[in-house]
Amino acid sequence: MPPIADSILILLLLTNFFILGTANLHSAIRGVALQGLLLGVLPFFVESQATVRLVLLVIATAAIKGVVIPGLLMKALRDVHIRHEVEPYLGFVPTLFLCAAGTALALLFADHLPLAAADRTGLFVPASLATLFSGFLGLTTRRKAISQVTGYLVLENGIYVFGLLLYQSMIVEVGVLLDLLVGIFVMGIVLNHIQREFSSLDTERLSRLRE
Amino acid sequence: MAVYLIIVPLIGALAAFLLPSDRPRPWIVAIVAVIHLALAAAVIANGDVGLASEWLRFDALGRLVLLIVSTLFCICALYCIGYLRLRAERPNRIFCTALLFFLAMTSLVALAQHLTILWVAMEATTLATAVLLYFNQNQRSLEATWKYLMIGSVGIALALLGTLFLAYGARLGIGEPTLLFRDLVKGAAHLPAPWVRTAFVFLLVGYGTKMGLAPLHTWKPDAYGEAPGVVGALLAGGMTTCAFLALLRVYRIADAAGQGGFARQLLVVFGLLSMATAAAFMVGQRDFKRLLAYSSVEHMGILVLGIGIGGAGIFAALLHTVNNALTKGVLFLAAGNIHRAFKSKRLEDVTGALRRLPISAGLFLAGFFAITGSPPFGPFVSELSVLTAAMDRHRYVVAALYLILLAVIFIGMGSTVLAVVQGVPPEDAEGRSFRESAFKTVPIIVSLALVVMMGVWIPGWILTLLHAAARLLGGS
Amino acid sequence: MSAILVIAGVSLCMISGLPSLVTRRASVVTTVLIVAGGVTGLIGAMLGLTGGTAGLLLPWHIPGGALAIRVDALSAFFLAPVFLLAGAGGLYADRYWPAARMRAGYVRAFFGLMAGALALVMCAANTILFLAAWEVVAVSSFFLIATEHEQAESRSAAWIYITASHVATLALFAIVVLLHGVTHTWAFVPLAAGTGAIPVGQALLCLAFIAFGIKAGLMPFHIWLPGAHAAAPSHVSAVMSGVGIKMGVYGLVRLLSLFDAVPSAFGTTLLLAGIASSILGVAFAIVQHDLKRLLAYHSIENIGIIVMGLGIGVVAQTHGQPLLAVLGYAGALLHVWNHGLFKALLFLSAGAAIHSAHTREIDRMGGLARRMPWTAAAFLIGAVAITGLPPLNGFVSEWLLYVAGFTSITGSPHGGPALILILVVPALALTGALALACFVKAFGTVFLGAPRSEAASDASEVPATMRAAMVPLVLGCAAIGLVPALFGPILGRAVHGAAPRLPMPATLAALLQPIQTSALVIAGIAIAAVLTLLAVTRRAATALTWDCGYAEPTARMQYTASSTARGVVGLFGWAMRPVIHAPRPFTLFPSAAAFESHVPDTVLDRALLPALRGARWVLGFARYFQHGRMQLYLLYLGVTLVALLAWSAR
Amino acid sequence: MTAVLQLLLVVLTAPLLLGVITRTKAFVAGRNGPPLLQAYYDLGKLLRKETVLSSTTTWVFLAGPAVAVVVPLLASLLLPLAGPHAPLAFTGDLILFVYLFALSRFFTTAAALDTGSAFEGMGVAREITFAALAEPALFFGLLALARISGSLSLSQLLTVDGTSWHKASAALVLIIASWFIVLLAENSRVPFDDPNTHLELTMIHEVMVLDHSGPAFGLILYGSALKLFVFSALIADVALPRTGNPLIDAAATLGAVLGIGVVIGLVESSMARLRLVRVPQLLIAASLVAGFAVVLVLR
Repeated sequence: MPPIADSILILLLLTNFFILGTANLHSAIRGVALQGLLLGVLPFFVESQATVRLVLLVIATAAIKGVVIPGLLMKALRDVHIRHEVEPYLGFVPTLFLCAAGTALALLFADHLPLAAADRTGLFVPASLATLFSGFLGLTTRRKAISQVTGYLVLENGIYVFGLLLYQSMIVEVGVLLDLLVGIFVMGIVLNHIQREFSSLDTERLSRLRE
Repeated sequence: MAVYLIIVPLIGALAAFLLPSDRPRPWIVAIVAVIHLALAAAVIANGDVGLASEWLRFDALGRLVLLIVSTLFCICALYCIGYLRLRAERPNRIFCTALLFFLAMTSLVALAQHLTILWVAMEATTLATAVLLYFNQNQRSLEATWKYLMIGSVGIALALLGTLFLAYGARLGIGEPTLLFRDLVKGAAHLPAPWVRTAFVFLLVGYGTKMGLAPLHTWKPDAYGEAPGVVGALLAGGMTTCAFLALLRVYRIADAAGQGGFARQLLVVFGLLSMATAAAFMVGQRDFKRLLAYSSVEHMGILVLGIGIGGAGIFAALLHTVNNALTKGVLFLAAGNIHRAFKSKRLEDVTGALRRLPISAGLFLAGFFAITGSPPFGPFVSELSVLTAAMDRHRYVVAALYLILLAVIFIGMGSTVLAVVQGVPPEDAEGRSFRESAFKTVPIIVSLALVVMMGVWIPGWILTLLHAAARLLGGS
Repeated sequence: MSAILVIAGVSLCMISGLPSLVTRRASVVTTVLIVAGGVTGLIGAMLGLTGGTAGLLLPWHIPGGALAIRVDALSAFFLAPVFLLAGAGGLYADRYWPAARMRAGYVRAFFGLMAGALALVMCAANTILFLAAWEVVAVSSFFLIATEHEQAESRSAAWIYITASHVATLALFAIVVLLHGVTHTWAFVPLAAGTGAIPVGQALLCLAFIAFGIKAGLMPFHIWLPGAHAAAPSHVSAVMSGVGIKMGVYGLVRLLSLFDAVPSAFGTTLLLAGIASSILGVAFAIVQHDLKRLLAYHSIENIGIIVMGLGIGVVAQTHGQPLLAVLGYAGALLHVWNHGLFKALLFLSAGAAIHSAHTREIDRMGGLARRMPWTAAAFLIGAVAITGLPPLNGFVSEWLLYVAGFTSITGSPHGGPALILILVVPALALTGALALACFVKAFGTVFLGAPRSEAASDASEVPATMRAAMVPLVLGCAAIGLVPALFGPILGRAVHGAAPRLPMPATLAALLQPIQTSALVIAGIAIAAVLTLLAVTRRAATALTWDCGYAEPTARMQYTASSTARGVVGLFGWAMRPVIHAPRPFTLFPSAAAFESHVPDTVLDRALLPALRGARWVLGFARYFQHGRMQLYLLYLGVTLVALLAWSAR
Repeated sequence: MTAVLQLLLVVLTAPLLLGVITRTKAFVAGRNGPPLLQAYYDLGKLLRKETVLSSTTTWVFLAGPAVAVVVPLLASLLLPLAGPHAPLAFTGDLILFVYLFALSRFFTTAAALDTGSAFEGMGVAREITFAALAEPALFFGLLALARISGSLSLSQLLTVDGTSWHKASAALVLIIASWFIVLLAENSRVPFDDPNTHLELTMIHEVMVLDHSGPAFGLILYGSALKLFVFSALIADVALPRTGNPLIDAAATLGAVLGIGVVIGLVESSMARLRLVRVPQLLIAASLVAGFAVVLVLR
């Protein structure tokens, strides 16, 4: 496990903080795009010999996670004329604290999971769990539908990180990509409808069904 | 031959999508459903194991789920003919296509022996149902769809991570990261415990969200409340059953890996918690479709409780899966009729349904008595069996809680259901247009008849199928 | 043979309603079917009582289930009244609820179903079959109570009924499963010696007290009973009250018969509960304005008497006084028959009165004896019987219990534990006196005096079939009352079935012989005297009632039922809290005003319903957890995940 | 033989008791009241009078008087008035004894309600309420006696011999006291009711028979006389020792009964009617006294 991978993972964690910390939807989406690119290049440093599959995977991941989906979100943001503040339920500082705590917990929890010799030095498991957690934070503390989508993306990235540990079994990234594609694709459609019906993406409007 | 179970619906979906006019589409759905049921019957009859491949083949569990889903879908499809005729003002292209796609994917779930395929199929059902939920295309249904989609996707993502954990555990224990059900079970002994436990937690939360176990059920009342009755039936009887199947597969692996005790603990907790939550929300529930949603939560709870009790509980849970699906069919379809006739699903507007639509309301009432475990209906047998299993395993506290919760749920559900069906209907001309045509009632009656059959005379082959499935899960 | 006849009767009853469901014209078919079913079953039961035990086993394809029928003395004893009342009720319904009336088919169908299932409960040898039949009875009775669900009153009655009954059913679930746990079979088999002493046995007994107590309408589980019996059609009330609540008694007796020794404490509990419900039941009955509610409360009283008898049996058996135990069981079981007969008779005749007077309000009837003499006579016989007066059947069973009470004081040693049984004597005395008060009031206000409403003065005698349905019941009351010794052997067998470990009681017939003699003497002389006096005064002149100088008495001046009951209400103020709406005249010439008073059921209206409302209010807080925001829902997901991960890492 | 003797005793001498009571009251009041046999004259006169029936009434109205006469006669057969054994004696006859009077109460009250008169309804209400309170007292007494004699038949129960007087004299005295109160209540004497008042509103028994006339009314008078006699005889039986010789015993019974009549007369002339609200208290007191007797014998 080359150290570069680890440093990329560190960067990944930092982007988590950035995405949760920024007050602006644009920069949040940019953060997601950055994460996508990081994940895109990550396989190079996991696998030593470059195969066609590797290249394809890198290109696909980088393109989808780093370009296509953020682009879609940007477009959605442009179409809907809403203020670009994130408007969280929970303030930024507490969110960041929670994120830090989550990361720490992830490190702790990862310790009791046995690893293969090859991966033992890596940060993969904790990074994956931490990213998952910050994805959850994004989903639960943000008001706008779009920022929830970004939260979901972060969560997916976390899963993807772990997926790389199972590079051998093709099935993994297929799963991830499929999930992302359909998930975000459908969400895009629904966002579109929401925009049409409610002329807003504020989920406050989306809490009429209740006891 | 088994592969046609997937291909036929897909072709049907394509046809439905390409067909220009709305009228004949419901018929396509119905025809495909009937063919599918026939195929399923054939598969189950001659014990066809499916493809040669290790990835797609039928075991007893798969056959059981296939049977449930195919039957329920056939009933719903026939009902759809009447329903979509009633809702002729809406375009039904997407709806019908999604229905058939849903059928294909559920069959795939039943067939899958590889955890990733299983997962992909579940994901696909999520999407199909999301489309179905949005049939009414109003703000409320949109909100419901949005919530369903978000929560469902998060859940399914967690399930994926859990699957990956299992694969990694396999890589450590067995040497290669297989996700083949058979290999995992065979090599389960070597799987490292922490990975199995963590994976089980993720998969439980993931598929539990799809099942709608409390506190992961939050999408259910909204979705069931806003969806057409027929979609509710398919969700409550079909999709949840598939999710339960996925959970069972995972449980089997955990059990084989020596984590059975841990898994059963979690399942018992989830089961009782779901029943308790359902009870709390049923008491004083003013919306009879949301009521059914909570009833579904309750019965998912009973299912996992049965598994969590283990032993004879597994058989009981599987039996209850069948009964629950069929009874939910009755309840949701009848509720759909009442909803359509009164143009409302709140108690404020809906009373005296027995007077306005005797058949549907009567069926609704019968469904209520069935689902709360009165003979001569199927759930009576299965709910009693769950209790028996609990007592045999000396889980007296669990048994006591189970009984008390059943009592509370009966009270809560009954007060709402009776308020709907009894009394004098409000005097308004609106909704009088609704007619209880054959298509809108006969399928429900058939479904009820099946429920009665399950309570009075369970056919031998179903019993053998159930026993085989239970044995597969290490039950008796 | 008997089993086959019984099962034939059951099936006939169950299917009897189907023709009426199909077409209105098939009402006669239904009647014929159910009467046939009743007769067949009755013959079967009688064979079972005189002959030996018979069984029947058919397969039933559900786990643990089997269609196992077993007609032993005990079952047969309980079956006989079921079939008798089923037939009588079916005949009565033919004109009481004619095809023209609303939901006729519905009523006939569920009535048949209920009666058949009821019989099935009494002869099921497989616990799951027992449970299933039990629940079928419960649900079909619910539909019958809710027949007129357009009225809020019967809606709530049906609702309370089905709720209570479902609680009972769940307790029964537990009983059945526990039984399976200790016997490892789904059949009723005797429990291992000493089961009564171990926790499982005690749990069984507690659950039995709840489940069967609720079904039997024992205080304080009686809450469902008055409303239900008032709301249901009269022939249904007759069956529900005459034999329906006996389901609970049967279950209790059957379960007790499986134990080798029941803890004495349980017997004492039964005794005290029985005393409470007999006294309070009749006390509440006295203050009712609704004829059917009144009768319903009397069911509570009589169940109390029966349970008292069972209590005597259990206590005496545990303290080794077989004679006393036999007396207790015999009294209880005979009272099961008697109550079935006279309560059904009362409900049918009351139904006839209600049918012609178009009201259930006692204070709006009156003077019906002149207009419907046969019904009046039937009701009078029922009233004398239920009051436990010689020479009718009620006296015989109560006499047995009295004798038991007295035997306990003469027979038991100094400070013997069985001395608690002497409580039976004052309890029965008070109950009997109050019951007399109640039925004098009821009979007097409904049938005697002057009509209190237009409808009552226009009332006319009911059709012949309805009267015919009462005949067998009258005959039954008279037979058991006048020649009780005849029934001694049957009773003995039943007692043996109920308490197999007691010596087969042979003395009952001998014991009852003198009662028989004196009953015949009393009946003969009294009837002779009345007839002579009637003959003497045949030509008597008639005039207005002498009202102490007031020459123009009107019907409104008569003493009302509630004022007749006032004295007793005063005595029971500690248990009953009457609600009185009295006008307060404040002007010199007060305008027209109305006085109204009623007594709510203390347990239901003052304790249970408020408690339920409170529980509902508390549960209301759960709503905040489902308050619409998806972020919160996702939070639940995350929290669950983290919590479970923490658990898994342990 | 004894049966006939006993029956004659009851049938013939019952009205005499009424005479004794009125004479006693007259004596105490210093008047020389009606002749001793006045009751017989009244009966004779009433039997000759014609009957007038209320137009609302049915056969129940006449069943009342008939039963009211038959019942005390039958009940008297259960008591050992002449000789050690009653004509009709069996285990548990004591219950029959009490319930016979319940039977008569049922029909007399029903007959009263048959007229539809407010006053008679009032009387019924009182009668049934007070009877409900008197019954337990009677049964407590019987319980105590059963414990003492160890038997369930009035014949042994009531023939209390010296030894048991020696054993349980206190209990027996209590029983007699409580039963005397019951007797006054059951036969509607002072202090519960005043048989010769004329304020309908205050009466219990008399107000129930306002509408009866002629032979029926005669039967009612005779019936109440019989009832009074039987109750007195019951108490007398407890008090008296038995010789076994029918004639002597019969004479003794008659003497004791007439003695009780004198006591009743004294009570009636020494105290006034209680207010109705006080009546239940007195009856409950009677029950408590008898209950205490039970406690004594169980001790």
